[in-house]
Amino acid sequence: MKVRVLVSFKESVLDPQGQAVKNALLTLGYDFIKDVRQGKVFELELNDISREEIDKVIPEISHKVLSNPIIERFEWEILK
Amino acid sequence: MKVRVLVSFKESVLDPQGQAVKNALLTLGYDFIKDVRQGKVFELELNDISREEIDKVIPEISHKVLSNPIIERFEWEILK
Amino acid sequence: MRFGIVVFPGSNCDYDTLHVLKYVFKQEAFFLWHKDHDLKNADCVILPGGFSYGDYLRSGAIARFSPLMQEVKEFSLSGGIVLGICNGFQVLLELGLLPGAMLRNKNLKFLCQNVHLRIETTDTPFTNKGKPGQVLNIPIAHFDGNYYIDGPGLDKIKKNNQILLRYSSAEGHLTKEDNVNGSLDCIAGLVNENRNVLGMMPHPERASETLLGSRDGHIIFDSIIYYIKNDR
Amino acid sequence: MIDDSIIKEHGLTQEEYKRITALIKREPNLTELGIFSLMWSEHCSYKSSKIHLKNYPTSGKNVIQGPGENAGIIDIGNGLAVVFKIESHNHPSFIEPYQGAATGVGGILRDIFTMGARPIATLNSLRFGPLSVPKNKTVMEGVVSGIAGYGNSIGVPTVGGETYFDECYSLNPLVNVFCLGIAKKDKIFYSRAEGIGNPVLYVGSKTGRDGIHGATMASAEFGEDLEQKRPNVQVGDPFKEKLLLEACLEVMEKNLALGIQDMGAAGLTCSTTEMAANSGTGIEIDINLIPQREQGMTPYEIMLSESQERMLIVAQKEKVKQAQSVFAKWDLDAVIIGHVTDTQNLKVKSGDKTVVDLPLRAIINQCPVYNREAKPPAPPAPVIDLNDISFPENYEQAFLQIIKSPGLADKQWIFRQYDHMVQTNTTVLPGADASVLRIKNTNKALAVTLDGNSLYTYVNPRSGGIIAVSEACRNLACVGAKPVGVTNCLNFGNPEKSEIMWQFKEAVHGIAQACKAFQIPVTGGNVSFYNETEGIPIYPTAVLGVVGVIDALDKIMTPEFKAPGDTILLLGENKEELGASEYMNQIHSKKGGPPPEIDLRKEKRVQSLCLKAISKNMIKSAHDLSEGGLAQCLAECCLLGKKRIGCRINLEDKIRTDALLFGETQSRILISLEEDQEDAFKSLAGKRKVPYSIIGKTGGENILIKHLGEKIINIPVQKVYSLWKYSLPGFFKIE
Ligand SMILES: Nc1ncnc2c1ncn2[C@@H]1O[C@H](COP(=O)(O)OP(=O)(O)O)[C@@H](O)[C@H]1O
Ligand SMILES: [Mg+2]
Repeated sequence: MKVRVLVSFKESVLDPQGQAVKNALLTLGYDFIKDVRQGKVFELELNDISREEIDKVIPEISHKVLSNPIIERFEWEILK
Repeated sequence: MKVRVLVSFKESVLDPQGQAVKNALLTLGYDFIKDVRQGKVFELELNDISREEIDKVIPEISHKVLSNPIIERFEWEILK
Repeated sequence: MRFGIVVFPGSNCDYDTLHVLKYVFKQEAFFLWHKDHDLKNADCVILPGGFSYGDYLRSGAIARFSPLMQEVKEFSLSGGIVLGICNGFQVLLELGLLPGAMLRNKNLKFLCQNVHLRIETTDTPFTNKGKPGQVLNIPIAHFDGNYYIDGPGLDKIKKNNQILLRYSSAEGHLTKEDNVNGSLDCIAGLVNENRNVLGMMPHPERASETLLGSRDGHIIFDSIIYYIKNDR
Repeated sequence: MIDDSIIKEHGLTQEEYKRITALIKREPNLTELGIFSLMWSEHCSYKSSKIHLKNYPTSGKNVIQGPGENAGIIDIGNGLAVVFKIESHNHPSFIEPYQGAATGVGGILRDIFTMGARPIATLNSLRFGPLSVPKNKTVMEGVVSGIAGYGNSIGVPTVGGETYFDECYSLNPLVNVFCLGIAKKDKIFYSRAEGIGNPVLYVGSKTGRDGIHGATMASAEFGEDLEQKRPNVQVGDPFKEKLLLEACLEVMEKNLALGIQDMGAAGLTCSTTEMAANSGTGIEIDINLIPQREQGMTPYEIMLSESQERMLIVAQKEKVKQAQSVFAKWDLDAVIIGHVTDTQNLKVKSGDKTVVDLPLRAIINQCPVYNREAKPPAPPAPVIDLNDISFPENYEQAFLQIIKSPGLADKQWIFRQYDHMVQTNTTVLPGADASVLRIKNTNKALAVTLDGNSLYTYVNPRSGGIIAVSEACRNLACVGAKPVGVTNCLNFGNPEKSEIMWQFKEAVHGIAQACKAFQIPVTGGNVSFYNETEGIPIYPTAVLGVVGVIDALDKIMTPEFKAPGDTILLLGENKEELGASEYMNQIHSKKGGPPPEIDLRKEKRVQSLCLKAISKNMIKSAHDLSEGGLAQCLAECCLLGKKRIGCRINLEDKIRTDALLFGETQSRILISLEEDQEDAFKSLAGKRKVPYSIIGKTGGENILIKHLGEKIINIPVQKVYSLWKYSLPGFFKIE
């Protein structure tokens, strides 16, 4: 089983890395870029685990370990 | 228009961050974790751009700016 | 006085801190191994600088799960003196012993340099030897030292007088240039509500010997020693 | 199965292949061929450079270990030894600047701690193409952050280095990394596989398909998506290395290892064969026991992998358990992969099957040695005739242009990305002539510097070599240190070309000559050939790393002016020498010889006078003159201090003003001292037959320079400071 967790900064938190990427792209002439936000992605490969367990445990892991809730939010999906 | 680009290390490249996260999760008792790979995610907000242009320009940006093709690969999708 | 210095895998200022406490301040100082459950009767616990667990994931994020941190948490809740320096500060934030979080430095580069710090309050175990408004010269060395807290959080730490050190100019003015990492409100160090836990990004152990250019770190260590000897 | 194309892909010549078959009396299999190709590569075997490197002086009463081991070792008293070495990581840093530079740092650190020394500092010598080209900026930014990323994390301060820019490095940047460690003299470890039957331990990261050379292409079985799957670039893991460092030092401290070697270039192949060959034993390992990161790796891939952060250890049978428990404490696996034999053979098995069976002598000792043809280039390097050179219209402008050129501007943009203070030993921070590290619990300090001017070496390789050593020693003299040992990194083009070989031979002779004159042993180094792209070589770039000792902590000198009203004095003479200077390059866009002359006896007198004056507390600052000449040197003395003090200078030499300001005449040091020390100093200089001139006073808000009474330069220090300080950051602005 494979799960993907995406972690990104909350809207209210400044994302200097995303800004830097945005500026780099604008400098290169990609002027259709309106905004860039940068975050992290985790791909977790899991052994023998039920769908119910996943629903319980992935949000837990994401909240407790993979993200810092003070500045970040997360979303997740099952890949296969 | 919003596009998401995921960048991660190629399969055979060492991913020390993913390993560290994996070990941390195992230590915390999440013993169903088989492997973790960590990557980056970029969310690009775009102004007036056609679907055809996106198809051309997003792979270009991803290859040239957002990823390092020597060690990383990318995938992308349109969010809305 | 007994100083316990926590060693995580990846700590790299553990020896520096030990050296200063032992040979400059002539205190009893020893390491505490992260896998243990024993603070060895320390009067003060120090979380040193470095890259615990490589700072992979987020700075300080994995170290907070170390077995010993449960003890450190209890120690602090019972009023024990805890000092987190640099990576140690980041661990304290991740652990929730201090409010807020660290973002990447505003210039997106690691920064190692001397900075000026203004003492904002002397009403703590860590600054009682200083004067309010006094400017210290202490180096920083970090990638993620751009302090962040939300609006209500900031109001609260201000109201409680928790901000201990701010990045400033040599004259004690708060300017954008002197706030090298972009920290909110120029915050370089803050204490918890109980004032017994300090997190600071600058390295006082690197500024405790004349040979190394500054002795201003003495204020921090002298204050702790004085506090533990007398105030408690 | 081994045909001509496979031999060629492995970088071996037909003759070399024949030699192999003669030595082992059969055809090698593919894995064995891979092993030979690695061990007989220029990088591992030094087959083209060996006969010239023999000219280096390598012995001396304090030499504990000269060239040949992982690093050189010098006794510095107090029961302590310094262990140091320099390495190149040029090619990887061009392909992937961040990881290339990072793994370069990781590699040199392992070379040091594998000998039982705790690394206390690294330095780096960097060469890039001009920053006006975006690609060069990207490379530089990646390299600097890669060095920072690795060094900062592992907690070894990056305390200095040098950075130059030239067209010739655009497609071939250089990244040379130096590391210095301290060991107890009686706790030094070597690369040895001793005691028949003793187990061989593998520690650290798992083996992946990292950095397996283009050689893999030789085999059809790998399929065509090779590039996709098997990148040549290794990713560094400084966290893992930090654990390895602490664990290995603990194992050695507890005497749980007999021999130890890092797996650097040529990975398992190099470590197994060298350890056994050094001890005259043999070694047998089982490929199936090697921890592997990927599935389905072949013995070929495993033996040739350059995965980072791995060590090989030979331990006594009865101590293995204890050693393993130390590694476990640091969350590292240490697995037994084989044992020491008495066969003088390398045997690699895959379970019951033998996949490699080679005599060590053939691999290590019988590699061919070449005496390649060396001929001066035709036409020779250009020479500048000063009669053709006009004077600048405006000296102030010329001065400022030189000051803000990236090579001479402030390098804080670089070194503030490096943690240069961790370990709390750095007493003279980057920015001075040499960096100084106190040795805790002693009254001593160490000074280190890297130096090498490749334009000098290009126009005259021998002078370039001599000057590089001299300048490095002069840098040490300026902080109050006596040189004790030398390491060097020789970056050259293709040695199969006679003019490159000539440059190499000449430079090595120059370095050897100077080291003999200064009586300092060369304890090791690194040769990096084939630094060319599309047939165009880099300038021959010899980087010298010199380590010095300061005997008392209160005798450490720094370059900046300390107070207004002090006397400024110039040691040495000013000559009309502008060849190969930064001035010719920046202002006249000319690169040509001759380089400045150098007289080693004079040079030594100047240095020893400087040292003497420091030890007698006579002087308050000392700074050597190098690129940019007197004007640059004066400016640095004004700018480097926190106080930024100006100066008023009167020059009386009857030579060209441009040569006086910007000429790079050797054997000169600028010092400042209090007026009441002047007489004492003069008599000391007189006794030691060192020419000097009193050229002015410190103080004021300006840098004011007069020549024969005429005002040439008069600029506020603050203005010079801004240009010098913000030049490099200006290239890398983020909005
Ligand atoms: N790549 C680098 N890393 C760290 N420090 C550097 C680097 N390049 C230059 N520096 C520092 O900047 C200062 C000036 O460099 P340089 O002009 O090469 O000195 P010098 O003329 O004495 O050889 C030196 O103190 C050096 O340590
Ligand atoms: Mg110099």
